[in-house]
Amino acid sequence: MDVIDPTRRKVLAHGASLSLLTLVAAAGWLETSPVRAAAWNAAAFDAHSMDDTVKALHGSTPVASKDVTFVATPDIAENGAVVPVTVVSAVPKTESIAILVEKNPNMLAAVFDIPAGTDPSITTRVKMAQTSNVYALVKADGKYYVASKEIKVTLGGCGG
Amino acid sequence: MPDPMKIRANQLGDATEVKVLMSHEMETGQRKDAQGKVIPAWFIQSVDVTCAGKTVLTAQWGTAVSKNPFLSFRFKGGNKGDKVVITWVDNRGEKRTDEATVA
Amino acid sequence: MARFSTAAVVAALLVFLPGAPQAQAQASDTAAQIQEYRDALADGNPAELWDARGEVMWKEARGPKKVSLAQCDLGMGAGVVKNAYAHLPRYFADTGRVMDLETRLIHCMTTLQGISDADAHKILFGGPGKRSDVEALAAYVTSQSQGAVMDVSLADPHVRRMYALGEKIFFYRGGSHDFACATCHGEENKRIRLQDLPDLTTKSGAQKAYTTWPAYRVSQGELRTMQWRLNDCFRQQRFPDLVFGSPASIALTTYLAYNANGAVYAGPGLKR
Amino acid sequence: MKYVSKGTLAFAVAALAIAGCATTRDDASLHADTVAMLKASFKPQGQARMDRLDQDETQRVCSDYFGKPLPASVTSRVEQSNLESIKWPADGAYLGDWKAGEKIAQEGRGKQYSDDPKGPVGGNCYACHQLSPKEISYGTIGPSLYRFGKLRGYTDATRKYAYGKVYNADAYFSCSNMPRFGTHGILTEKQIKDVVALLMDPASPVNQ
Repeated sequence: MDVIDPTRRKVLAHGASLSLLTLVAAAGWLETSPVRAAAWNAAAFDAHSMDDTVKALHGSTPVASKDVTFVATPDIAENGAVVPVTVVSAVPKTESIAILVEKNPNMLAAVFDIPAGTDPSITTRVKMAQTSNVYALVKADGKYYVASKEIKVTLGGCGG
Repeated sequence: MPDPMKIRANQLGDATEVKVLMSHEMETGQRKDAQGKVIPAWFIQSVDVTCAGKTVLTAQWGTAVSKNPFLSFRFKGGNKGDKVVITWVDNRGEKRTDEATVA
Repeated sequence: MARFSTAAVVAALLVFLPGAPQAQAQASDTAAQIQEYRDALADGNPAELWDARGEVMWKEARGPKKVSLAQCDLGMGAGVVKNAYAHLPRYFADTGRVMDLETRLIHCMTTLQGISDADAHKILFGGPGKRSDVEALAAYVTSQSQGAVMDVSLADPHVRRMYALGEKIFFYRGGSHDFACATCHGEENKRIRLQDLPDLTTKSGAQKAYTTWPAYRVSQGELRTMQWRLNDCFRQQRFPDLVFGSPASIALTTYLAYNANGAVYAGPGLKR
Repeated sequence: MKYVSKGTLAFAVAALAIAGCATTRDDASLHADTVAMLKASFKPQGQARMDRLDQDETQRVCSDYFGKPLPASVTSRVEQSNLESIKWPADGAYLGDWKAGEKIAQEGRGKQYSDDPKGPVGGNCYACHQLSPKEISYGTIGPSLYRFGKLRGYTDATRKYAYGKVYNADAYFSCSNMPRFGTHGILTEKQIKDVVALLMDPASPVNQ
């Protein structure tokens, strides 16, 4: 993915894949998934706002928390195609950690369910279409907590 | 057949650290090819990690996880010699399972 | 922020948010932040996926002749992969040519495995849905030189001549933009946009650059070899298309590899 | 690959003939062999045809002296011939629209074989220069141009200099790293005026 291509940016803004995902979901392949985890939450991944995402996750409005932090997550991404993110939750009884990118066509990037015994700390890499706030949404003991960090996506390369 | 994952599982004190690289396009469904046709979304949707048969992490992913995904986390209760088994399933229903021994 | 409907949450977040973004980040801050980004990616280089695939391909019986590359001579004897990359390019008497890793790999695929020249050249640079065998094999072979000291010899007159030609090409200005390799890679501490440019005319610059290729290119999601690096530099130089394995590509690689002598090979690397 | 091996064979022969001779970058036979090697090593692609490898006098001289001090006679010859190639605007006006200039400064596409020949062509100024302080992703191959007009004064002479410099940098500084945007037809007269406005308009973000 070449995030600096302006034509692509336009495409991203339209969020054209929604209908496709919906169609695929309707085709019923979700049920055939052999993974034990809950079926893929199409509504949450299609959501365009934090409110809609939380609603689709059957959650409540999150409160800002200093116990949710970004570690080893840079302020600037040299390339938006790969942005390293580490989220650490110090909220007791953390059950899940989600990563959302505000200005992506669909906000939700990933949700991790944290069973007892697993550290509430996740490192992964996400795509960012442009400079944006990144949110870490934590579910702990049934409640939702959120933290945010702005990550700048820079233009690079010599050929445009 | 998708390519194998590259899994590392190391015992660090009482915690087991898992690092995994997966080979996947993670196509967003928002890009167009040279002819202007939308390239359909193709991405890993679920990831499931067990150690010695016990689930230590599950995840649901969207198209915004980077191509050739990387994931790292730690859990307690693992021991050297345990098998860490990771399975991913993508939106085409393709899946891949690989394992590594905790070292 | 406007996406939160609950005013209280917005207020709470505003209090919590670490200050408004600086309109004008200091240049040194920017460099430090970019370094932070690169450090965060250093752990878990997807190049390992190519390395793993390449190792299987090296050992697997393939091609019309159904043989592995176990007899492929990368210059250190049949089948010797360990540290081979640290001594390439070199002169090969069996072909009468100076060859780099990629051209030698294709030579082995065609001569040992019976793969046609056309097939071996079909996918030189991988992309979505098309994987390059050469890139995977190069990832494997180069990973087997990790820790080796770069030691390219100019003792052979063919290699020496290639070095001289490579140097000349490095400084050759042309095209619609008057660019030579040296335009961007002939001075220390320069950058394009935010990307640091190695000064390839100095020992330290050449060492740092050469020992980190092949590399996983984050911007492409692909592993790329030196042949690709040169090809894409010339594209951006506004030159025509550098032919894979062409004499100029070998000459330039010889120039860069020799200049990197003495450095510890550390690839495959990870780049923007 | 027949194409490659044919070329390489010729070079193997050349190498044998010259083996042992000291070679410098100025060596005449080395130059001839370099040109031949380049022609055997590239293929035309998209808008980048093989004539891109043909050097004009300035490119030839500047390649030979890359990284070395230029003799005064060469400097004046290069600068004189390049100054003569500048086509000044017929209307005598140098200032266009700085907003369009900013777009041109950001645009990196143009003239690459991978670029659409009908697509946008930019100056890609930010690749090498700091301009507007709002853009933090700028290169350092060229000097910072932040406050270009403010520092030099908004005079007609400076506007003319800026136009000429973008049109043909070698006219003012022989063997500059900067592309000769006007002489090579990379940017149009209007585009160059827009870039001059980015540098010289008091309202441009560059001068804030």
